Order: sequence, then structure tokens, then C-alpha cells
Amino acid sequence: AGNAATASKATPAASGGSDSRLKEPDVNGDGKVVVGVLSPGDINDRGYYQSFVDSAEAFAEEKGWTIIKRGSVAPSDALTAARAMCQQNVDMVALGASELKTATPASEEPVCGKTVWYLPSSSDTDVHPRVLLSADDPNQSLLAAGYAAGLKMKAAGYTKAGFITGNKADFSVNAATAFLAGIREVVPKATMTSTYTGDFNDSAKAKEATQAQISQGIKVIYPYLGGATDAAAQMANEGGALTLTPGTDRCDSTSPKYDISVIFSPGDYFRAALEEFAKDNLKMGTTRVWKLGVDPYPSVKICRPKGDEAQRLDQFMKKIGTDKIDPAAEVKRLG
Amino acid sequence: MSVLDSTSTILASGVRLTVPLAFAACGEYLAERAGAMNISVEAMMLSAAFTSVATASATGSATVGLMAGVLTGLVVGFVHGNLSHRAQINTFVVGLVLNALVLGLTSYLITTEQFASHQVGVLSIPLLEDIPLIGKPLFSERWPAYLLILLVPLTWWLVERSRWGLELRAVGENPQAADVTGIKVNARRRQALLWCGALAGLGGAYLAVGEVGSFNQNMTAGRGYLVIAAVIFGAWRLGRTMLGCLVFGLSDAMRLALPALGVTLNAQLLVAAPYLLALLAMLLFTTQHREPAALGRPFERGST
Amino acid sequence: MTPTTSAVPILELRGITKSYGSVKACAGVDLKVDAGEIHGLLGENGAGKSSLMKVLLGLVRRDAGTVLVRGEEVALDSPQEAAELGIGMVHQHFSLINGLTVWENVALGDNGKVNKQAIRTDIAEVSARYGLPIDPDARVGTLSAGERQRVEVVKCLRRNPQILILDEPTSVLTQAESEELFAVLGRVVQEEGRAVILISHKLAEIAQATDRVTVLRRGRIAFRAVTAETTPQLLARQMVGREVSLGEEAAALGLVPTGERRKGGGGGPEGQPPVLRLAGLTVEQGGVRLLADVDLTVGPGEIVALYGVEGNGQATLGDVLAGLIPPTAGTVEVTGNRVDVTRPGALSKAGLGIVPEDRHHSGVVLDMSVAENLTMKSLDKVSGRFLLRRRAMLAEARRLAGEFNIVTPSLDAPVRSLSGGNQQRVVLARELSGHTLVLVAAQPTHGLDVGAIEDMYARLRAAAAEGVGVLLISTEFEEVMALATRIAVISSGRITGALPVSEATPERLGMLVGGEAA
Amino acid sequence: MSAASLSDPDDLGRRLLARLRPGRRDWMTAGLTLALIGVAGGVSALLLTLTGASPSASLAAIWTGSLANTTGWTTTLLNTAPLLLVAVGACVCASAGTFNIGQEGQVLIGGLAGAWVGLRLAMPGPMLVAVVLVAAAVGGAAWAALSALMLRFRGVNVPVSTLLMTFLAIQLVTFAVSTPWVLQESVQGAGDIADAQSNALPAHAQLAGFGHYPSLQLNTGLFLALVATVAVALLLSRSRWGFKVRMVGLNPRTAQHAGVRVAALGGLTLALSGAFAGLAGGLLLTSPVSTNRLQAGLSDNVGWDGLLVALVARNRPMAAIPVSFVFAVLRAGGDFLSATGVPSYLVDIVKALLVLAFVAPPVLVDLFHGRRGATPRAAPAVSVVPAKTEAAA
Ligand SMILES: Nc1ncnc2c1ncn2[C@@H]1O[C@H](COP(=O)(O)OP(=O)(O)OP(=O)(O)O)[C@@H](O)[C@H]1O
Ligand SMILES: Nc1ncnc2c1ncn2[C@@H]1O[C@H](COP(=O)(O)OP(=O)(O)OP(=O)(O)O)[C@@H](O)[C@H]1O
Ligand SMILES: [Mg+2]
Ligand SMILES: [Mg+2]
Repeated sequence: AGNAATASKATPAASGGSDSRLKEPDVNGDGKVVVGVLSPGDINDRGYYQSFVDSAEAFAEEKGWTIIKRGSVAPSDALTAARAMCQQNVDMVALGASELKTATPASEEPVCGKTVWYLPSSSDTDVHPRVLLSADDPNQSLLAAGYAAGLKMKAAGYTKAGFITGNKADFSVNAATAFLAGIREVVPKATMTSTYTGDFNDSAKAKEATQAQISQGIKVIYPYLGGATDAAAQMANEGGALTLTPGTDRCDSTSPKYDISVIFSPGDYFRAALEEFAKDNLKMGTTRVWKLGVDPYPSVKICRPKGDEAQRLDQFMKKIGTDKIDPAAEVKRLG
Repeated sequence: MSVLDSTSTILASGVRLTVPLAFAACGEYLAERAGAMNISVEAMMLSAAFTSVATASATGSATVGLMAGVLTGLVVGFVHGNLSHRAQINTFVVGLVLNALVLGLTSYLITTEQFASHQVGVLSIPLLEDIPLIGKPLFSERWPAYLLILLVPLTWWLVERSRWGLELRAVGENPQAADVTGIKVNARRRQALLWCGALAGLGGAYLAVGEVGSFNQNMTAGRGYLVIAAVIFGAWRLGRTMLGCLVFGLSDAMRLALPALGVTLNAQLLVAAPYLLALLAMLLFTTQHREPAALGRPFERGST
Repeated sequence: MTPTTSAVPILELRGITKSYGSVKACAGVDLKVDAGEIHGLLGENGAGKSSLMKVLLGLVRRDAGTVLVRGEEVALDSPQEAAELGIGMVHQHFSLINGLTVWENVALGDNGKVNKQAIRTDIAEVSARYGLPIDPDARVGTLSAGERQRVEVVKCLRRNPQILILDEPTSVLTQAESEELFAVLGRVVQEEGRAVILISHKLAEIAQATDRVTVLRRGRIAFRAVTAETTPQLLARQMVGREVSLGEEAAALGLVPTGERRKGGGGGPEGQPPVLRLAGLTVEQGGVRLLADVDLTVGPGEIVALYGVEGNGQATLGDVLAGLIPPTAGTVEVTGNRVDVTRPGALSKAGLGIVPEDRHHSGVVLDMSVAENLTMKSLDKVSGRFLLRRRAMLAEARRLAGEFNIVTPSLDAPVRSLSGGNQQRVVLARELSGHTLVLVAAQPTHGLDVGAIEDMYARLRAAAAEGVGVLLISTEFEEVMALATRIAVISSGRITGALPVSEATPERLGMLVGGEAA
Repeated sequence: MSAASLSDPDDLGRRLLARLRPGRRDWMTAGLTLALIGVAGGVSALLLTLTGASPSASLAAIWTGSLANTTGWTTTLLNTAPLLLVAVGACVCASAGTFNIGQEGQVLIGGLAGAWVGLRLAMPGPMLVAVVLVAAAVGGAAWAALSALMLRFRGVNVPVSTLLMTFLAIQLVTFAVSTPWVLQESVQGAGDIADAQSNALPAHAQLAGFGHYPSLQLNTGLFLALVATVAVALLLSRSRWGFKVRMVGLNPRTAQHAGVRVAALGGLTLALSGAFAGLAGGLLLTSPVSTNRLQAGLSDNVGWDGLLVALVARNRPMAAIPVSFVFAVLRAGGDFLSATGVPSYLVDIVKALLVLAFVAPPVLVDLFHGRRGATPRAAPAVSVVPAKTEAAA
């Protein structure tokens, strides 16, 4: 079923011949708007990857669009998966995370002729004319997260923080470093323990790691995890430790309870992109950079702020947003 | 915090990580003594973890959830048994397929349901829990953990002392001879798999409604394979298999606790440690093996 | 019909039929057995004896026919059912589990709780009553063949069966052990009024021990008679369906040959070096000496027998000579040249052929074709450096099959489909092909029927006549007496003595077997 | 001729003839397979319906993704090659009576070795591809050889050790791709984060393909796999070496006695099977099935699926060709199916059920006939524990 054929039939000749620019959101002009989402992770992880799909679905429901979602796409399968997605007559191919960047060459293949693409960026991604890159700097959000945690720690007189994550990989090590740097902005003498459980989804191990940290007197614990986040947070709650969210705003959650929401959820960025897309305003071949303190996301939120905590955090984020603070340098200095 | 306290904490954590493994390993041990090597322990544990949480959520009782988990493990054991020891499909194929099937099914089902969190209660044994160092780790556990005290000797008794166990061992050693003696070889293996399923189910359920209190995708994270490694590490002796589980549990606990104590070790090496240990045990203690002679060999009448 | 007693027979089979696929193992077999008799069941390999008994035991389900026990029709769907009806069996193969202890093995097949003490008491009692001493706590894997047989018998008798079936119980026993067993059977029958069905290939045994005899041929009853009214010759003819010579070949039927004895000494010219010399051969396994300092020579054209009770190291020696286990110490020389036994195939390159004790275990590859089995030791002949030459292989195989009278549907048929005797011929043909200088024949006639045994003897003699040195490892006194020129006796892994056949008497050999005269 | 044998030659002849013709058993097997596929399909359809997907559309999607057009064929054939290689390797060592179940790990180690060589050596194009593939094969072989050595010197059960080694392999590769001085990718910017993967192999380290997307593309890898399969099939059935391998597999004691170095040959076939798995890993690196980078997920179950292929093909290399194709259809079609929005978990379930449908019938037919011995087996019944040889230690 060559969608090119379908598309050319369906596209009214009157639409102006400006073939170079595709009309959004019904890019292929088949009268329906279909967004295909490919995610490298489990799209039901109640966390990072799920948020991407959830916001797409919520938005699509508002607009009456269709979402086709596919989770757990191995990077090695990305290209094939994207081509397959294009064959479903989608108007947009949205990749959930930069691991799937290997799929982008398909955006220039005929099978994906009438599509636009969305990809959370990573630095060494080739820029394709039909792809919108969406970038944020994890240093910013994690630094601010640390700052928020630091405020809480200072108030309570804590100096020890804990960071629990799955695999030891550069992104998780970086996140930990930035988080610690943020804490030290407020509590210069703070120390931090990083524990790698070996598996983002192994709840039992995440709990044990949390327990171990609590028993060492650690009172602020960041479960930077996937499926195991809630279990670890629950444990932290029981042990009286403060917790942060890895990516989404869960201040409303009561079980487990979170104290700080660190919001860098790919879904939020994506939703913003979808809004532009709905208005035929998406700029392909560009990179949209999301900046802490400027854009609504990424952001950090103290769930139950006391005193001037919220203001101080806001100011800190503003400073980052106005480049008064260079996150990378700070992380290097303090992490 | 004192060294004693840290040790006690690590011990406690190790025991908690051991318990699910120990339940399942008890079952796998018995199955392997009957010559049935099933790699579907993972499927048994994972499916049980799921149903236990689902049932607990539906009934509001973690205990009922636990029982549902046992039942689920039993069902997986039943399916595996019938496919590989009645229909005679290669037991590895069956295991691989069941593992994939259960992973897929549970992953799918959690997308459609939300479950309330339930956890079985902690039972502390007065006086004993006050023993320094080991009091808390051993005598202040979620109550099903104490079932091990019952189930390990029971498994041992079943294998070593009961008629059923005698027949299981005969079947694991020499199915042809057992058959001639009038033992229904494949029936015994299927029964062994039921026991294995029930115990692995208990292990999975304990993990979910005992330790964690919720279910998440692939939450057993390869524990089923670890259990097989434990039986190998234990050289097909129950005591050592349990020791193997404890070693794996403790090494995980150490791994998770050491960073908090200021020590870091290579992550990959630590994840690989149990498998490495099992291999080393096989390499070093070959003479003490009680490996069933017909382990993993299908039995059919008339074949030699 | 054979004469029957007026009383209801304890066991009656009517029209038992059993097929495996297209093979009819039993075709309408009728059989009556009375209490108080030992009933002999004879037949060639594959005649259906074991199958018939398995039907009786509920191990295989009959396709047709009825079984009556004490006049009542019974279903017999499981061994337990058979046991309840008082039918017990000592099996030909596979019935003890090596990994378990004696008492555990005895307990297998019972019902209800395992009561170790009670079982041990039972064992002690049965052992005492029948004179079959046995250690209940020994692991079966560590027992000798004779001891295992004892365990089997004790296991069976403990159940107090009214009908006792023994499937070739003596094939692994020495003469003394066999006699012991028959003594037990005699008491079981006469004093306790049970019935015994005894399956054997050895006519002498049948003639000596049974009251009546039935001969099966190709799944059908070929002959039945009161034993006293038949002769071994008649029975042999009925088994095979043709005349067999009973002169020298009497040994095949378990009778001491009547013919003139050959003289001792080497068959070959004096002064020639021995073709096989074992010097100080020692094998230890797990601290146990299986072979201790074995010295033995075989001259060209000589047939040297290594006689002894099963389980005294013969199997180990066979394995060493087949290159399956390395000796701990000692050397093997073929025509004066030392052979590195640990190198696979070194022995066979040096000119040693071996007919192993258990042909299925190490003699043939059951699932490979007859041609492949015949040529697997002489691949150089039937292949280039790299590829097999199928035509050459078939030609060579055809030649050997013709020479050794191997009956096979085709050279491409798997050896599995051949009868036992023909499988053994395949082994012999292969081992004698090429430049064989020494032939080791370990229990070459085990499980073979009379025709096949006759043939085997002729071939061994022919080989010796051509100058091949033959080492015959055997537990059968008659066989040794019939074939050997010199007899060495092995006991507990050591050679206790050697003497020319002319000086061998049952008594002298018996003493050596007992390890007495060293 | 002596009439000593009771095996009736006529009867035997008939039996043999019956084996050669596609007999009742074959028809039964075929029928049962169809029936079971129907059952698996029915169960899948039920599941799909329950989740709101249309079974017929799903079937169509599997068809579209795998066989309906040139793109589908390209994907299917790309998937076929590594599966076939793994399966053929499994056949080789199963023929020698050794049961390797660690292909998944061997594929990964092959990938590791291939990537290491490919990224460290600067060589002109075709040479580099060849070197990468050879390195991959050597890597896989070495990994499997460890198990062989453990068997040889410590009597360690092969399925057990190969299984355990798989878990070690996963960690080893994870370590390699997350450690900068080993193989982790290099990043340009200072603040950039490196993923747990290696750099991409240079473009000239790619296997050549014939034809271009979207028309049919045939990758050299497929030819490689096919040639290897035919070679192995011939080697096993026609060569002197293969003869010895079969002997070892069917009766190691007889083989040893006949002069075959049983332990060495068993070890060699295990290593060879590892080499094929490693080569499959190399293929994943150098053909467009994958991303040309080493990642912990590189193997993507190719090892396990390849093992299943061999088991379904009953360890016959030639039979592995169609079976691996069927599995590749399932992989490609399954991928496509999840692109239609059917949850990938369901796709996994459907695949698992279909595998059972393929594996079960021959066994069931045998069972029904009550006697497996009646079919001549080209390869020994695979048992988990290789027959122990009393070989010199
Ligand atoms: N009644 C019991 N209660 C608790 N644990 C028991 C009990 N009986 C046995 N065990 C445990 O199980 C182990 C028995 O398993 P194992 O397979 O090692 O047999 P074993 O009797 O020790 O064998 P062996 O005596 O040959 O060494 C014991 O070592 C012990 O740790
Ligand atoms: N399980 C089986 N499957 C297929 N064929 C069998 C089976 N058991 C026996 N047969 C065949 O049935 C026939 C009778 O075998 P049986 O074992 O009863 O012979 P037997 O008289 O006991 O011979 P032997 O003296 O060698 O023990 C033989 O042709 C044998 O190959
Ligand atoms: Mg559209
Ligand atoms: Mg018999």
C-alpha cells in the first residue's frame, strides 16, 4: 500500500503547488491526522517514556487525531520501525528519545515522503530537513533539582544526599554530578552517595538501596529510576527521607509522596511541539531548545514549599535562564 | 552508625533479597532432582508476582494475593509439565516460549489495569528479634518469609525421605529403570514441576506483595535464571542451594549498601557475580556434585 | 497340547498379541503356568520373550489376548497392578538405579510410606532365607554384576510374588552364582509353591532347572514340552527352526563340549614375539584399584581366555583396550611395539581389534548405517583426504557383509534395525577388517542365540587360524573351555593364574576365580 | 545365508521404503501444524480482539511487513541471515551431541570482537568487512570454547555453562560500551553525554548489498549464511570430518574407540557453533539489520531465536533454511504489526504461540505413533546433558 499514491490522489491540486512545504497537521492530506510514536523504552513505565506517549494521546484526543504508539523499539530496529510507521499513513513520526535517532534517515526516503518528524535531540544528531529537534540540557534541570533539594537540606540541617539509579551510564553519572552540584550551591559541604541497582525496573533492589541509604542517615534520596521509582520513593517515605521525581510533576501523588518534582518530561516538550504542529507552525530542520527558567519546561517545583524556598528556587532557575549561571561550569566546579 | 548496625542492615537486606530466590530455588531444586530442568522459573515468578498484586488489589488482601501467586506458579508449572513431559516438546523451547509469553502478557496487562498497593505484614518474633546483629535480619520479616523454615525442610524431606521423592530421584537418575519399576516417569516430572511452580510462584508473589508491594514490568528481572544458577552453585544439594541463594542475596545487598558506606565496585562485575560464582562452583567442586544423571533428558519408553 | 494338571493354572495367557509399529513381537501366544513349576521360556534374540513378559507385568499394553491369573481374567495396565496380583520380575536390563542405595532400590515400586527400617529388616530376612547376602546401605553403582542380580532377586522376592519371572538372569553370572540362583528358585517353587518363568538362551540351564519348557519363534509358540521329555538338540532345533550341530558347538548351549580338547600352548610358530603384551597394567579410579598389575601375553594364532566372575576388572580391561580409559600405570605392546593408549585410535592403528562387551555401548553406532558402521575404522580406505567416497564405502561394506554373512535389509539400513547377532557380526567384521593382529573379544556371545554363537565361535577360530592372536574375555566356563588354548583367570583386578586348557578343570579354575592360588 | 536373524528382511524393506515416501506421518505433521497454527492464530485473534485490534488487519500487517512487497522481503531476508547462521552453528554441535544454548551470549561477544576490530583497525573497505566478520567469528568461538574447556577439564555440563556464560557476556558487552577506554562512543561537545554504545563502524565496514531500498535489497550476509549452511550440510553428510562428528554425536564411545578424538571434536564443534553465532553478531554489525554499532541490545534475541530455529529444524542444516525464513517472517511481520499500534507485548505473545505451533506437531505425531525410533534421525535426539565419555581427562 504505497501511501505516496494515496497521498497524491488525496491532495487537492488546488492546494497551491508549493510542494516544498507540507501542510500541517494533515501532512499527507488524507483527511486524517495520524501521529506515530516510537519509543525506545517501555511506554507503560509510568515515567519518562510513558509521559511522552501520554501527552501525545491526551493532545490527540482533544484534537480528534489518531495516535499509533510503539514502545520498546530497539535502536537497531529504529529504521525499520520508522519505515513501517510511515506505511501506516502517519502525518508525523515522533521518536521518543534520542536513542532512536538512527531512524531519521528514513525521513528523506520516499516511503516517508509526506511526514514530519520530531526527535528529542542529542548533540551528535545529523540535522535532517524534515526533522524538528527538541533539545534540553539535563545539567540545567538536575542542577536546579539539586538546588531545591539543597534548600530543603539546609532548612533541616542535612548534609547527606542519595542518588539511586539503574545502570551506570554516562547520562546517569552526569545527572548525579549535576544533582550534587546543585545541592552544593546551597549546602557546600554536602556529600552524596550514588547507588546503581543494575536495573531501572527492579523494584526490590531499588527498595533495598533506598533502605541502605536511609540507614546511613541519608535524608534526601533521588530515585532516578524507571519502573522501580515508586517502590523506592515509597521506601523513602517510610524512612522519612525526602524524594524527587525523575521527570514528571507528581506533587499531587499521595502514595508515594514526592517532595520535589523535577520536570523534564519529554511529553511536555512534545505537547508543545504538537501545539505548533496543530497550528501548521512547526519549523522543520531546526532545533528547538528548551531552557530552564525561560520555558515552562524543564522546571523544578517544590511540592510543599516553606518560607522563601519557592522564590529562591525560582530565582536560581531564572539565573540559569538568563545565562547568569552557566550550568556546565557550575557542575564542573561543584560536582 | 556502628559497624554492627551496618552489618545488621546489610544482613537484613540480604535476607530480604534472598527469600524470593530461596522459595523458587527450593522448587527448582526438587524439579531438577527429578531430571526436569526448567528455565521457566522466570515465567513462574513473574506471572505469580503479577497475579498476586492483581488479586491483592481486587480483594484487598495481600494474603489472598500471595495464594493467587502460588496458584499461578502452579498453572505455569502445569503448562510446562504437560508441554515438555507429556507432549515431549523440548523443554528449553517450552521454557523460552513461556518466559516470552508471560513477560508479554504481564507487560500488556499492567497497561490496562491500575492496582492498589498491598503488602503482607511484618511479623517480629519477640525476644529473638532483640538478638544483636542477627535478631532484626532474621526475626523481623514479612510473615511469609517464615514459611521457608517450613518449606525447606519439607522439600528436603520430600526428596530424601518420602516415597514420592525416592521416585523423583529414581526418575532423575535413570528414567528407564524407574519406568521398568513401575514409576510413571513423566507423571513424576510433571508433579515435580507443580511443586516447582508453586514454590516459584510463592517466591514471585512474595517479591511482589511481600517485599515491594506493587508490580512493575519485568519486576523479577532475571531472578528465575539466578535461581537456576543457585541450584548449580549448590551442586544439586538443598542445603548448598539455599546457601547459594543467600550468597547471591547478600552479595546484592552488599552491592546496594556499599556505596552508602563509601565503597564503589564495578557495576557490571557485580551484576555478573552470581553467574560467575555458579560457574566457579561448578569448576571447583565437581566431585561433590549430585547432578542427576538424566538431568534435562526427555524420557520416552523404548528409547535408551 | 502339552499335558496339564487338572487344577486351574496360576497363570494363563490366551492369544497375546503385541506389535511395535510393524514389528509383531508377539503373535497370538498361549501359555499356561502352574504353581510349583519352573517354566522355561526359550527363543532366539528378538523372538518376543521379553515383550511377552512385559505384557504380563503391565509395562506394555497388549494389543489383543487375555490374561488369567488363578483362572480370573485380569486387566494388567500397570506394574503396580501386576504386583498386586503377585507377579514379580527380575528384568533383563535397566532396573536398578545406580545413584540410589540397595534399600532405596528395593523400596522403589512399593506403595505407601518409606519405612527404611522395615525395608532393611525385610532385606535381611529375605537374604537370610534364600542365602543371598547383601548390604542394604551400599550404593548400587558400586556393586558387581552378581551382587546386583542378587539385589534384583531380593527386591523381587521381598514382594512375595506368586509368579516370579526371570529374564535371562544368568547371562551375567558365573557358574557358581547361577547354581546358587537355581537353588533359590528350586526352593521357591518346591517349598513355597510359587511359579517361576525362566527365560534363558542356555539350554543346559533350561534342561537342568525347568519342569516344562516353551519355545517362542518370531513371536509365536513354536514348541512346548515337559523338559524331561526333550533334549537340548530338540530344543535348539525348535528355537532356530533348523538343525544345529551339537558336537563342539555344545558350548553355545551351555554344555561342556564333549569333543577332544586342543593342546595347550601358542597356536603360532614357536619363538615368535607375542602379538599382544600387557605389562603391569593398572587402573585406579577414585582410589579403587580396578586393575592391578595385569601381565598377559597373547601369541599369534593363540586364543587366550581371560576367565573370571563378572565385575573383577574385565570391563575395565576391555575399556582400556578399546581406548576408552587410560591406565594409571603399565604398558600395552602390540607386536613388540609400545602403544600410547591415550591416543584415540592408536590401538586400532597398531592392529588391535576389539569386540566390546556391550556392543550398544561402545561397539556400534545404532543410528548409523550398516555400511558406515562397517567402515568407520578404516576411513582411509573409503574416503579421500576430505570427502567420503560413498561408492568405495558401499563396496567395502558389501564385501564385509558378504564375508561375514551379515543379514541386513540394505547396507544403508541403520544398525539399530539389525538383530543382535547381526549387530555383533558387524562389529566383528569391522574389527577383523584391515590388518588386525590381535582381536580382543569381550563376552562376544552375550545375549546371542545359539545360531549366532555358533557362527561367532567359528569366526574366532578362523581368525586364530589365520594367525590373529585372540584375547577372549569371558565369564562362561564352557565358552572358555571350547575356544581357548590358554586360560588366565582374573579376580579382583589381578591375574591369579594361567594354565593351558588341557590342565583346566572346573575345580582349579574355581579356585583361581576365588583368588586362592595366586 | 544364515537364517540366524529373526528380523524379517521383507518386513524391514517395507519399513524402510515407507520411511522414504512422504507417509502418513508427514501428512499428519503437516495437518497438525496447520491445525496448531490455527489454534495459535485463534488465541492470538482473541487476545487482539480483546485489546480492540482487528485480527484480520493484524494478519494483513504481518503479511505486509514481511512478504507483501520488496521492502518486506528485504527486511525478512535481512533477518533471515543471522538467524540461519546461529541455527546452523547449533546444528553442528548438536550433531556432535553437544547442546549449546548460549548463542545469545556468543552473538554478543562476536559483536564485541567485530566492533573492536572494526573500530581499531584502519583498512580499506572490503578487507575491513572481512576482518570484522572473522574477528566476530573468532570472538564467538572463543567464548564457546571456554565452555568446551570447562567440560573437558572439569566436566561442567555444557548447557548449564553456556547459559551462565550468556549472562556474563551481556555484562561484558555492557561494560565495554560504557567504558570510554574500551569501546564507548566518543562525543564531540564537552558537555555531551555518551550513550552506552560504541561508535558506528565506518561506512566501508558495511557488507555490500544488491539493490536499493525500496526495491529488493539482497545483502551479502544472506549469501554468506546460505553458503555456510550448504557447506555445513555437505560437510556433515559427505565429509570425513562430518562422519566423525556424527559418530561422536550418536555414540561417543564407539567413536573414541574408532580413533576419533572425541573430546577434542566435541569441543571443536562447540567452538564452531560459537563461531557461527559470533559471525551472526558480526552480521548484525555490518549489515543494515542493525545500527552498525555495538550495543548491549545488539543481539536482540537473535541467539535465542536461532536456537529455536535449530530445534524446530531438528538440527538439520538444510531444514534450518526455511525455518529461519519463517522466523524472520515472524520477526519482520511482528515488527510491522507493532507499528500498526498493536502493543508489542501482544506481538511477542503471538510470536511465542506461533513458535509452539511449529515445534509441537512433529513431536506430537511421533508420540501418537508411540515410537520415535521408527524415524531415522539425522541427528541425535538432543539431550541437555551430552553423553559423558570416559575420555582421558
Ligand atoms: N529438618 C531440616 N530442617 C532444616 N534444614 C534441613 C533439614 N534437613 C535438612 N536440612 C538442610 O538441607 C540440607 C540437606 O540437603 P543436602 O542435599 O545437602 O543433603 P545432605 O543430607 O546434607 O546430604 P549428605 O549427607 O549426603 O551430605 C542439610 O544440609 C540442611 O542444611
Ligand atoms: N520398545 C520397543 N520398540 C520397538 N520394537 C521393540 C521394542 N521392544 C522390542 N521390540 C522388538 O520386538 C521384538 C521382540 O523383542 P523382545 O525384546 O521381546 O525379544 P527377546 O525375545 O526378549 O530377545 P532377546 O533374547 O534379545 O532378549 C524384537 O524385534 C524387538 O526389536
Ligand atoms: Mg493524514
Ligand atoms: Mg529379551
